[in-house]
Amino acid sequence: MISQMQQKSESPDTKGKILEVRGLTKRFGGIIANDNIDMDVFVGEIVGLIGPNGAGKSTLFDMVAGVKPSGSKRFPDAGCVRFLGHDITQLKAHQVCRLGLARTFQIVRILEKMSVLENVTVGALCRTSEVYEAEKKAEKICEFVGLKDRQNLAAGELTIEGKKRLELARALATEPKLLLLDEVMAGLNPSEVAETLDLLRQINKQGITIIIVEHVMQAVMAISDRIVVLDYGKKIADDTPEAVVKDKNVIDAYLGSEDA
Amino acid sequence: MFEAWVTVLISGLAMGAIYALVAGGLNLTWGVMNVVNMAHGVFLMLGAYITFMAWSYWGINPLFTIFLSFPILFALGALINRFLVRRTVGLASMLLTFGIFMVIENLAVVGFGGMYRSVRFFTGSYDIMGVFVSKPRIIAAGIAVAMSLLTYWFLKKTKIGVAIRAISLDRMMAEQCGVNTNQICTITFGIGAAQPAVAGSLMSLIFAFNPMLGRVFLVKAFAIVVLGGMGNFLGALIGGLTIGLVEAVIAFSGNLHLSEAAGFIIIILILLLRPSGIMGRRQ
Amino acid sequence: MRSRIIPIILLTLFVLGTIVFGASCETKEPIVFGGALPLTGWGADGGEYNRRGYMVWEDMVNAAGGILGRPVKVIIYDDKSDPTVTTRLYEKLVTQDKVDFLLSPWTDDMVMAATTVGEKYGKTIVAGGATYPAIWERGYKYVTGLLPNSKDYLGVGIRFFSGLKTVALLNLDLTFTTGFADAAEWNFPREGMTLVLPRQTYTGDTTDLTAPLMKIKAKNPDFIVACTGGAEDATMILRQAKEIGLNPKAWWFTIAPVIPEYIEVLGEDAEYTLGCSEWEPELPDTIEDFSIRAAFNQRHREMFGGEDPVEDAATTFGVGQIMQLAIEKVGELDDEKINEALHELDTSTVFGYYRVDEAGKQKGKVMYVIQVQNGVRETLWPFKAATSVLRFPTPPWDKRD
Amino acid sequence: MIKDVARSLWALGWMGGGAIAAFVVLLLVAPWVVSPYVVSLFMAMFMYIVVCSSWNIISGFTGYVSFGHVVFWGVGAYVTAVLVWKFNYPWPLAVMLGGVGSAFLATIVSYPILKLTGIYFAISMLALAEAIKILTSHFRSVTGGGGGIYLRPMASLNILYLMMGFLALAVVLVCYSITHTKFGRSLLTIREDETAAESLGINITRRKIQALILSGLFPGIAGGIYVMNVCFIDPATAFDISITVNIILMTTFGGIGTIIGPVLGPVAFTALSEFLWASFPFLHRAILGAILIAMVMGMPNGIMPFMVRFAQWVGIREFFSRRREASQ
Repeated sequence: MISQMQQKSESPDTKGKILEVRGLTKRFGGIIANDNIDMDVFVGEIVGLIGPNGAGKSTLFDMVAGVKPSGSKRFPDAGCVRFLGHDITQLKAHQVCRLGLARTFQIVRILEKMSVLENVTVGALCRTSEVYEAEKKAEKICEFVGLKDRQNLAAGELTIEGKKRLELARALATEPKLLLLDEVMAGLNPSEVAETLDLLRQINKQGITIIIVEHVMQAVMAISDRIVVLDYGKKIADDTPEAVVKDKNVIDAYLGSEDA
Repeated sequence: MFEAWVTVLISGLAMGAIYALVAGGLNLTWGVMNVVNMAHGVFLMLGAYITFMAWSYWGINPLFTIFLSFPILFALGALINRFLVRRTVGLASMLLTFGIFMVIENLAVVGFGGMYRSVRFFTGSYDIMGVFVSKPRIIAAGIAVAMSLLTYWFLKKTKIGVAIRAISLDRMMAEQCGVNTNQICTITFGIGAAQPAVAGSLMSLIFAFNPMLGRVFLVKAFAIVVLGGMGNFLGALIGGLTIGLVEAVIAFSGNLHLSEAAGFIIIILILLLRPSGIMGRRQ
Repeated sequence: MRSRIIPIILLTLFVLGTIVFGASCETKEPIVFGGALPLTGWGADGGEYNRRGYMVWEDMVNAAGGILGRPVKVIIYDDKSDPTVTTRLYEKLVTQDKVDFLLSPWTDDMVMAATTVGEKYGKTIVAGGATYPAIWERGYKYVTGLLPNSKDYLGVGIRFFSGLKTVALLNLDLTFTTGFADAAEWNFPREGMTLVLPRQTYTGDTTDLTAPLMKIKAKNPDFIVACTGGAEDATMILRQAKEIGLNPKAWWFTIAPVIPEYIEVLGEDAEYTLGCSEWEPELPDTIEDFSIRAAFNQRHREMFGGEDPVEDAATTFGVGQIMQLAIEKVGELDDEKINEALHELDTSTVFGYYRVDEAGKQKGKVMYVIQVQNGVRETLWPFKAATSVLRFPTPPWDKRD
Repeated sequence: MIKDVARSLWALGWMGGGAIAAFVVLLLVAPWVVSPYVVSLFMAMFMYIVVCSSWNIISGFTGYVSFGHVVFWGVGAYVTAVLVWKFNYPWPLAVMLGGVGSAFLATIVSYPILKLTGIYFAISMLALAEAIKILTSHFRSVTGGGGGIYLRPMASLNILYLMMGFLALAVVLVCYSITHTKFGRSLLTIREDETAAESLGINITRRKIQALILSGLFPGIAGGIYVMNVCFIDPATAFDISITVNIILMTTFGGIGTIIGPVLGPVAFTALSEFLWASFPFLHRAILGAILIAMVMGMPNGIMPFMVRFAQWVGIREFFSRRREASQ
């Protein structure tokens, strides 16, 4: 099913660079949430984005995905974001989504009163205007992420694991080229984490690039090709997992707050 | 000309103070309890009739009748909350209060008759160097402002007041902190009914009224609550005064139609510019 | 679940009830007259007085042996003060109840609605309680009027003060009061009066008239005509005028001064105010031919706990009388002929003279100029019927005792 | 999208199709069977079905509760009345243009006003309706001012009744089919969570504007038909806040956010109030109020839950539920 999706989408950027963040800055009043961040993501990668609480990870996600960060009316104060060669800095979330960038939310934003299948259908409607077709596709995706047996439940009735999975399914349904995952493993037990990692690897294998914010450190280390570390809104490291754990800045930043 | 302007402005402010009192009660039921109270107008009307009857049958000074209308309507409001409103939420509570409105207004028409009444007690004005200040309106406005400030003080400084504000911010949290939300909501609804009743008592001095009295003020009261910021009591006072003033200025420099339309247009504009009201918390 | 079945059943019953509701009253013998009045809603007071007029008429006609030897039956429905309901009820009266004749509803909007139905079915209506000229300017064939239209209604008062030069006009923006204000503006130049500033229109929701009254005060007119809808807005105008010391030589109000509670609500502030009345219970017979007025007054008192009839009761009694006279003149229940007769009649009723032009507009009715003096409405004009003389000019508020 | 509409209509099946056919037959037959009084009562009922269903598009499906929906009805009525009165337009055209007028109003106010959410949107609509009422009263040369506009009767009751009946049917079918299209799904998503909706590629601003325009269009036509029937309109009637209150009451009573709720609500309410009014002339409002209180206390979610169960029992599920079950 995923391969079908890939056939429709255009071939990735020849340079292999899918996302390019340059000098991105965002202030809330006096607080600088993101300070002059540069970041590149290449096609097919899984990039982990980590940092202590309040490091600015979710704000970065919001701005990349075109969601106005909560408490703010404007997009970034400075800097730019390029996705597949398009400047998407000032684009809104729905436009970014149509370009092929999907995300999940730290605090799940599922449509509680709708059924699981309907939730996924809404995502699928991003690429078609036929509800019937979208439903067919949603069913396949539900099967792929393992929600098939629960697809007619009201989404609000799902467990936290189910909800996280649903968000992932819904994001997949929009046929993304880049997937931003905000703590999809928080609150899951080790076996559920393992299942999710497996799922992410499968998704990645279909050619979808993934950026993942996560507190479950072992999981990030296990899955990421590369890790970017933020602290107080600044990028302090950008390297392979092995190198990052040895980085002095990173150890300082996490000292005492390491929770994994 | 100067005197004329001052006369008009004072009159507008006086009307604004009365709007504010009506809106203040709504702010409690709506801003705190999240009940869109369609019965608000009938509480006001009942207050007016209590004053009228106390004055015409027993000759009680109408200003003292607020000590009658406040407790009576407080009790009625508390009972309505205890037995009816408390059990509903959201749009259902709006339907419910509309039912209450229909019952009370209809019974009032049957009981009091549809004819106009008025309390003839203070008429005329104080003439201060060519500025005319209406006696009934300024006295009513004074009491209205005092009442609004008293409520403000009550909410800021007393234990019950703090509990009420806590509920308006986060009901669950208040419950967690040991607030008996049911009891406090009953008190809130009681005050929310007693405040417009006092306003009604004051209006009986100003207007000729019949059982439909409350309808005129309901729309404006809703608008003022939003204008001042839901759950913000000083905001309702300022919102009321602002609307009263704006209406007076435009009525004098333009005409009455434009002034009433302007009141509503300003509400829309302020909401667009400051979506949580002039004094509201930023979202 | 079981307990929830009951509401469903109830709802179904209500739906069926509505459909079944429609069983008409079956009486062949009497001549049936039907109409709708606002018995609830904002017009409830006027509607009730109107109903009394019809009731007394029915009672008295039947006591006197009916019309053409047949008794009379009056059906009155409640239109809830809503013209849409009026339309529906008149449709019902004509097609379902199959009444022989229609009676007039109360006030202009309802008359508009009812006469539209009447026109459609060729059922004539003598409009009581309506003055809006548009009612007769629509080219309808089956409507005549009992009251003078608003141009005459206002004209009486304005002609009475013909000598005054400057005038200000206040206007409540309802249908009939707007009609009054238009009529006032039409009349002013004909009597040599000039408006000192454009008419000041206020709405039913207006709570503060300081601004327009201050504007009027700055122009200091001799005469103020206030096209008010009732005691409520007249009270506000007079009280606020007193507060700011607005002192014209004369105050003229529409409607308000004849409303029973007007004097009660305003007390001494109502003194000197003028208005016009369509009818007064105690008037010498010299002015109009009130042959059965005394009987009407007495029967009304008997039937309604000793209360004196008011203008609105006399209106509907008059409507009944006119219908009766027309039917008796024709001698049969033929709608066309009776409609013709209604256009030709030149007669008088309890309410006053009745004579209409081709359009059906009333032109025979005499209006009375009244003034509140010592807490009582006194008639000033026509002079033959006068009970008192004009108190003029109105003293300034601070010079009254 | 067209395919979806067709498919959804097909999905009504023989039962739904039969219901529609039965409705059309009853609609056509009624004037010969019942009295004009009942016909005009039905007409009032259809009018409320139209306005309630339209209100439901923006307030029930999209979650933007409007406290001023009467404004669209009133503007439609006024546009029709003015076109017929001043410009002698043929009345059917004027009625249609009434709908265009109200949709135009919805278009111009939509962008700013839909930036507000929740109660702020509700109050802005309320203020809009009041402001337009006063302005209508003020600009006398165009609108006839407070005196209103009177027209000659041009169309017969039965014609107008049929128009209103078919309009009601059309609106209900439109509401039904949009819930089966991408557009309808987008609205439901917006109601649940705007941020999520946007992140799923839904242009929320555009969708909300479209919803408001659609929601403003039909009441305008209904207002036009109304004014042709009563032949009189003034600002106090055209922008009467109690119409908005009735819309909210009836729809909530029937079940907000459903297809059949805004149909059941007006029917039940009209029938109930008519019955009470005939039986208790002076206390009918109090009794209606008491019944309302009793119903809210007994069934806080409106009559919908019962109707849904009833429907499940009968076996027609599709029309009652806003959540479409997997139909295959």
